[in-house]
Amino acid sequence: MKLVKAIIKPERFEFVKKALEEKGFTGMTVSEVKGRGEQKGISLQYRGKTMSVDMLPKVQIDIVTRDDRTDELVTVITGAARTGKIGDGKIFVIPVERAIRIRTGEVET
Amino acid sequence: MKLVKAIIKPERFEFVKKALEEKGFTGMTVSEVKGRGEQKGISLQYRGKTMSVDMLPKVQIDIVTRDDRTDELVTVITGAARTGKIGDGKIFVIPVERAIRIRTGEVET
Amino acid sequence: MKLVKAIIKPERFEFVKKALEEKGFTGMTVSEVKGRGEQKGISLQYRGKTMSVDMLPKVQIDIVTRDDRTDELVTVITGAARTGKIGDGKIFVIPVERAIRIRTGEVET
Amino acid sequence: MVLDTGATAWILASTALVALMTPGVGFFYGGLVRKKNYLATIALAFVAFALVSIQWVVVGYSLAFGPDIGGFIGNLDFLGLNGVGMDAGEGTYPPLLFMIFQLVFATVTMAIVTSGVAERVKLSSFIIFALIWTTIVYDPLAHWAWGGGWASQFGSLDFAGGTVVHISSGFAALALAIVVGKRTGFGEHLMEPANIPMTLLGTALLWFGWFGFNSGSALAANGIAANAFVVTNTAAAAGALAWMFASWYHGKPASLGLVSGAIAGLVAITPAAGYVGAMTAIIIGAVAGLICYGAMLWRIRRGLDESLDAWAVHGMGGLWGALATGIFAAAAVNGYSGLIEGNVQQFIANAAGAFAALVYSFGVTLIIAFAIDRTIGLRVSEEEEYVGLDISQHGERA
Amino acid sequence: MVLDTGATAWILASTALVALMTPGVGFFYGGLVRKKNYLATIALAFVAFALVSIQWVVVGYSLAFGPDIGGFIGNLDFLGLNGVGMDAGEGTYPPLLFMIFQLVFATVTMAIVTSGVAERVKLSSFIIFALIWTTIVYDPLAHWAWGGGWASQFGSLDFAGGTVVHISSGFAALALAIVVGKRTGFGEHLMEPANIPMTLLGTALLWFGWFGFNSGSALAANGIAANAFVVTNTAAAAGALAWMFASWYHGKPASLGLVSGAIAGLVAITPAAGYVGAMTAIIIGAVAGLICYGAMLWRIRRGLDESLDAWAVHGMGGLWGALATGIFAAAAVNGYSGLIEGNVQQFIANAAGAFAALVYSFGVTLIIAFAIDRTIGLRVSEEEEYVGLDISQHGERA
Amino acid sequence: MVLDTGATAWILASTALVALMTPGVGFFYGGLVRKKNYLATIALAFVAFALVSIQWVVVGYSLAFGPDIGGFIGNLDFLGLNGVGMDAGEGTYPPLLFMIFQLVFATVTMAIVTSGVAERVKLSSFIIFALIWTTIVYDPLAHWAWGGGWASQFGSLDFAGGTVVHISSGFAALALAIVVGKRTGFGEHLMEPANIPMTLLGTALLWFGWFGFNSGSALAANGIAANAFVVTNTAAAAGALAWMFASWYHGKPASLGLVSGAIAGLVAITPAAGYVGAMTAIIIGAVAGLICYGAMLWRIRRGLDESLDAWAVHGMGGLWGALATGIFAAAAVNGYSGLIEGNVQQFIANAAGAFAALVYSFGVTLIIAFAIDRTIGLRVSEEEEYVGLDISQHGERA
Ligand SMILES: Nc1ncnc2c1ncn2[C@@H]1O[C@H](COP(=O)(O)OP(=O)(O)O)[C@@H](O)[C@H]1O
Ligand SMILES: Nc1ncnc2c1ncn2[C@@H]1O[C@H](COP(=O)(O)OP(=O)(O)O)[C@@H](O)[C@H]1O
Ligand SMILES: Nc1ncnc2c1ncn2[C@@H]1O[C@H](COP(=O)(O)OP(=O)(O)O)[C@@H](O)[C@H]1O
Repeated sequence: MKLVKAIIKPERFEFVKKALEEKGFTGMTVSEVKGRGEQKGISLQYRGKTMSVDMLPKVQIDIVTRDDRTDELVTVITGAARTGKIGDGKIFVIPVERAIRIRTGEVET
Repeated sequence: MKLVKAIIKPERFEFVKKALEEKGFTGMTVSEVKGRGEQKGISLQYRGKTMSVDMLPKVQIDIVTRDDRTDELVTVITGAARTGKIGDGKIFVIPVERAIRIRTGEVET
Repeated sequence: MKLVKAIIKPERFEFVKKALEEKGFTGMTVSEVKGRGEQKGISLQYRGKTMSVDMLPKVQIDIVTRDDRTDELVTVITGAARTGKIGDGKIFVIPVERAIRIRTGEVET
Repeated sequence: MVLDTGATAWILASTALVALMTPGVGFFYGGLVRKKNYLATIALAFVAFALVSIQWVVVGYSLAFGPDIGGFIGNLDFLGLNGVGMDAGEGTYPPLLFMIFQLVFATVTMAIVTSGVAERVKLSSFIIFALIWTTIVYDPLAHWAWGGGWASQFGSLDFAGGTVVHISSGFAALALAIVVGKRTGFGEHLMEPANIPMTLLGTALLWFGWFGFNSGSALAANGIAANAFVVTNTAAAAGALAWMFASWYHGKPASLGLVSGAIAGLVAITPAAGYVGAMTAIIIGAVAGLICYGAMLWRIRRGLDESLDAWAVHGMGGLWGALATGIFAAAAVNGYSGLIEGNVQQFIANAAGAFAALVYSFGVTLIIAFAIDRTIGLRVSEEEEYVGLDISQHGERA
Repeated sequence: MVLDTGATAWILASTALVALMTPGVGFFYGGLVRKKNYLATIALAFVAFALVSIQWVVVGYSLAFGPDIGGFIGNLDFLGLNGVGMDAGEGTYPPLLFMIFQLVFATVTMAIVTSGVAERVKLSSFIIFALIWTTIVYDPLAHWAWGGGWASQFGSLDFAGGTVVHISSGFAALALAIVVGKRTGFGEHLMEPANIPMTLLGTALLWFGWFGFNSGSALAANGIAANAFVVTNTAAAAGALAWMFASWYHGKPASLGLVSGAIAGLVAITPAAGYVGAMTAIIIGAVAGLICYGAMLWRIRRGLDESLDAWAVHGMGGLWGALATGIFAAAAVNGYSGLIEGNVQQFIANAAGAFAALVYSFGVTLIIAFAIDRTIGLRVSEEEEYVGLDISQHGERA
Repeated sequence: MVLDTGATAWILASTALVALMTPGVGFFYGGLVRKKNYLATIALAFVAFALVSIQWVVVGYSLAFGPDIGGFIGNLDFLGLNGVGMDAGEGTYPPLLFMIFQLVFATVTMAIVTSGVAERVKLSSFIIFALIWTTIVYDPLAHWAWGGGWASQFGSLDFAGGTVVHISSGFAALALAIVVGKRTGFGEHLMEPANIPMTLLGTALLWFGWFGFNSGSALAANGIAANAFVVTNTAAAAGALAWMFASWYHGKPASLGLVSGAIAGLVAITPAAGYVGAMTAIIIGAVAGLICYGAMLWRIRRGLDESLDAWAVHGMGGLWGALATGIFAAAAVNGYSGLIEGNVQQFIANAAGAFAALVYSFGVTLIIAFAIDRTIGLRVSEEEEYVGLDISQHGERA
């Protein structure tokens, strides 16, 4: 199995979720993160002190899926999250040894 | 080593934590996430527009442990997190190449 | 590629970020987490009930980098995050199969 | 009588102050529930405000302050505010102003009652409950104490609503909590408060509004109003410190304890505010802090899920306040003497008024709650409770 | 005349109450925008407060309340508060107090206008816009209705600012939204509100402050003030319930709907507060809830990005209120009769006043906004909008 | 004299307004500290409120306003409010009301002082410190200026507490910060504010409450009260704009700067509120914004960890206000002339009053803080500081 970790723009999230649903990917875990890619930051100021706050809000979607569906998953996310502008995000594919469903104890590998 | 990533119901967290402590698993990193499994969502409404908010709050526990303790860890979490109802959550086991303790620089593999 | 996941003290974050920038690591994803290591917790009280709240706020930095830069990355983080006191944090190195840039579809492995 | 513009100005301002208390209760409670019920809990206070505001102008005021029927309730002469005038009648301010000043007491009482069904009530059922409760519990109680009913005839003193507002709402919340049952997982799961700073903010609004509540109840801008203001603040401070130190003795002094103690002090001084001085207020407030803290500990030990503690703080604090008024009333302040000055009758009258209100509110609330629960159901489904009331009742997220 | 200390006390207190409404609008709106614009949205209310406060004492008060020039505007006799005295002049309170009471109306109006440019306005441009708008839109409108201008000469009734404050700000927000254009991604992306509890808190402050707004507009501590207080609360409650039930019919009753309905009711009763009784207030408030809810649905269907709904709630609510005043004014309350009591003229006068204000505000705002947009630009760059106004305009994070 | 119900009504309302400022300071500061100290910082304001409320009715009022002993302090005639009456004595309102109006000044002063030990004070030590400080610093200072002490005998003018409240608390905070030392990691780590919207909310409550603070200090509902109200608002607006533009010049105009400027303006106008007009208030407020902004920059450059800036804003703003009163007092407003009208003596008296308060507060605070630090310790342990005061002092999490 693979863990597909996608970091996308928050405003694309509903869109990506819908696209995933259509392809049958319903299970997912989502978190709010901050991120920075290649782009250089913006500087913040707080009571006379400047600090660079280049971290912008992103949404991270974690989906664990079967090896043979990984490519499709990546394609769906890429398609739905893309705006063509800087900050569109990244997808990382990470190996997973097994997945356990807590309710049933069922194991998938 | 393995990274055991468990996504559980927030209200089971204290319970799981206690069970882990008893078995000697003290180190962990916890984050608040939202998640959805197989169950279909609930629909939300905001000033006349409907949107489906099927993502429910979950707690994600990340524990890195030795290969030979992984099975025990999974069993402990499964036991403590289970309510037998939908939404009990998932556990994923991910390979870790090494772990470094920042304070000492010590490396474990 | 590797995912280097560092869990550090929040107050060291700006410092670590600066150190990373200097070495050319700009891309990163950051999240607020809570964590506990070996140290034993502190106990909290809420309206007559006691609960142990040993989880302290940490910052988790996820950086995906090329295999050959992993050691350098670990060294930079270790150096910048260390205060020599308990709670300095941990770094985990996890294998990544590939990384996709959403904007361009470009794949790195 | 001729209108006193100063008195009128102070009652106008006091009415505004008390009006802020209804959402204040919502913020106080909202901060204490779990995140998933944060909005819904605040919303209940607004719903209570809106419902009771309409009920009161249409029928409630008449039931409470209309010409007396058998010492129990007012008649319908003032239906739709018929005959409630803009000119100073027998007082020094417009009766219409007295009406709205009383209205905001009725709304905040309803908001306190929501404590008992927190995190599990069905919005539609609450609406029906609230309309019935305010009509057949609150309105008679207000009549007994202030509208010429039996309690006032009997000489029971309640300056600003210790029985009418606090005993009634506190014991109603308890009855509701018993009927509706515990929240799923109560006692097993940890239930973390959504936002304690919001609770502190709610406290600030309540403390602020309470000056109108108690001092405005003088219905004049004079020394009695000043005295009520002083003892209100003093009792709040004493209650806060008492609860803080008591909880410190048992562990760490939570900020939540501090503000709960302040509310306890405010509740207890409410019936006494026009009859005692500042030094007595220190005693009343401090004892209130200890009693309510103890009541809360007892409730927890008993496993009762009345977890926003309207019962412990408003119910028990109000009870103590009513008795304390009968004990400490000082002739030097306002002409009334209590037990300490040898007036046993005053203590008896106050105890009678308080226990009658307690029994009536608790009993009738049990019946209403039970009836609603058996018919349309007071409680949401297990699933709705699980996803939270914000989503299931309002389709919203905080 | 001799100074009435009671009246003076109530106007002082009312001014404080209304002053709280300007930040109140900021909190209300701040809770509804996206997290990245949370601070900036609140900050706009403070900026509006500060700017208009200075403009008003320097020149605005004179333009609005100085001796009349052609029914359109005041002259500059009161420049820098020259001659605005501390002694009761012709009234029962100091003219200087009337000046500051009016000031806080001007500031809150400006805060409501920010709705139209939410999440996309450039701070520097807003400052310039605000100074121009308050001078050439608000000041004349205040003069028309209250400063001896044509509308008051024509007999148009506006007790506390239905046209001056609400129609003017609501339609100005609409004009601004049209000129500034939609937020990037409006209609495509989900735009989640930053913090609805903050919006509920803003509502509590607004409701509270509105008692000063309407009841203080009696400029006396008397029966008219009491009546205004009563109908204000009643209309708010009716509006809240109407919107709640209407939205329930279509789905779930959001807490946001509840409070929007309350604001709608408050807006609509504003011009009528001194002229109608409580039972009429139920009608005015409930209809306002329905009209404003409908206006909001229509705005959404039309894809108009005036998403904090100043237009739907203040603009349309104010319009309904102005007409309703012409319809329902009851001689028994304050000597004025409306359509229902057979006085067609009153309805015509009110309709004329309202529509003139509507057209003037909408038209002139369009021109100002357009001029600023073509010169220095009203809107931030796409990048600045993307990172949010908190960072790009203020260098801060909530 | 006979009781003036209008004056009494306004002082009652003002007392409520000022009472809201104490938690207001808590919310203001709470928003600015790190998340782990968010609750504890707000709680300190409530603790200050409760402690000083009790101290004041028991002994503080007597020390401040009891019959004079050597120009320095009052005697104990009014211990336990003995003889503080409910009937209008020599004034037009009850002395008991004056007592509670003064009480809320004492509590808010204590809340401001907490700035100096933010995020590192031990709760138990703060309690002891607060009781000592309010007794031997605040009470004498109040006596000097208002209780018949040497400063008032010398002709020093302080309308609403520029020296008593602001200079005293600002310089006390500085002394405390010096004794308690920097927060661990100050200057190295980034310390992010917990919740700036909460700070903006605190500002709204402060601005609102300040109307009672300054205008209520007229102790009457008349033209002086109206004037104080006007200049209060005007100076706040001018201060906000001045700080905003000054910080804009150096970077981005943070909302935090805007509200800090407003507070600076409010502080500076406090002593002058009864003696100057609105146009002068623009100057006083704007200059205050610039001075306090400059003071803050200087403090940062010096590496002083008085990071909630009570010193920069209250201390320096209060100092400027006291001098400005001596400079700008205008006979036309209230019969007093300042430097500009040729009255050098007034300036000298005010400077003397201000510097004496400054030196006394700073010096005595140093001693108290030092004594506590060497005995029971003023500061939490390094570990407790690390986990935060919410957990370590209160056992809670926001
Ligand atoms: N090397 C990396 N490691 C971890 N996360 C990264 C890395 N590079 C980018 N990201 C994440 O992806 C997000 C989008 O990256 P970004 O560079 O903005 O995309 P693009 O390259 O299309 O501009 C960042 O905000 C960050 O969260
Ligand atoms: N394929 C998946 N990838 C990532 N996370 C998942 C996946 N499936 C489920 N989860 C996570 O696990 C949580 C529980 O899943 P759920 O389906 O509700 O459990 P159950 O199958 O017992 O009902 C979800 O809320 C989500 O966070
Ligand atoms: N076994 C583990 N699995 C996952 N996270 C861990 C583990 N051990 C520690 N951590 C994370 O690292 C953080 C720092 O660990 P800690 O033990 O405090 O460091 P140190 O060993 O230097 O005291 C913890 O707060 C937790 O988030």
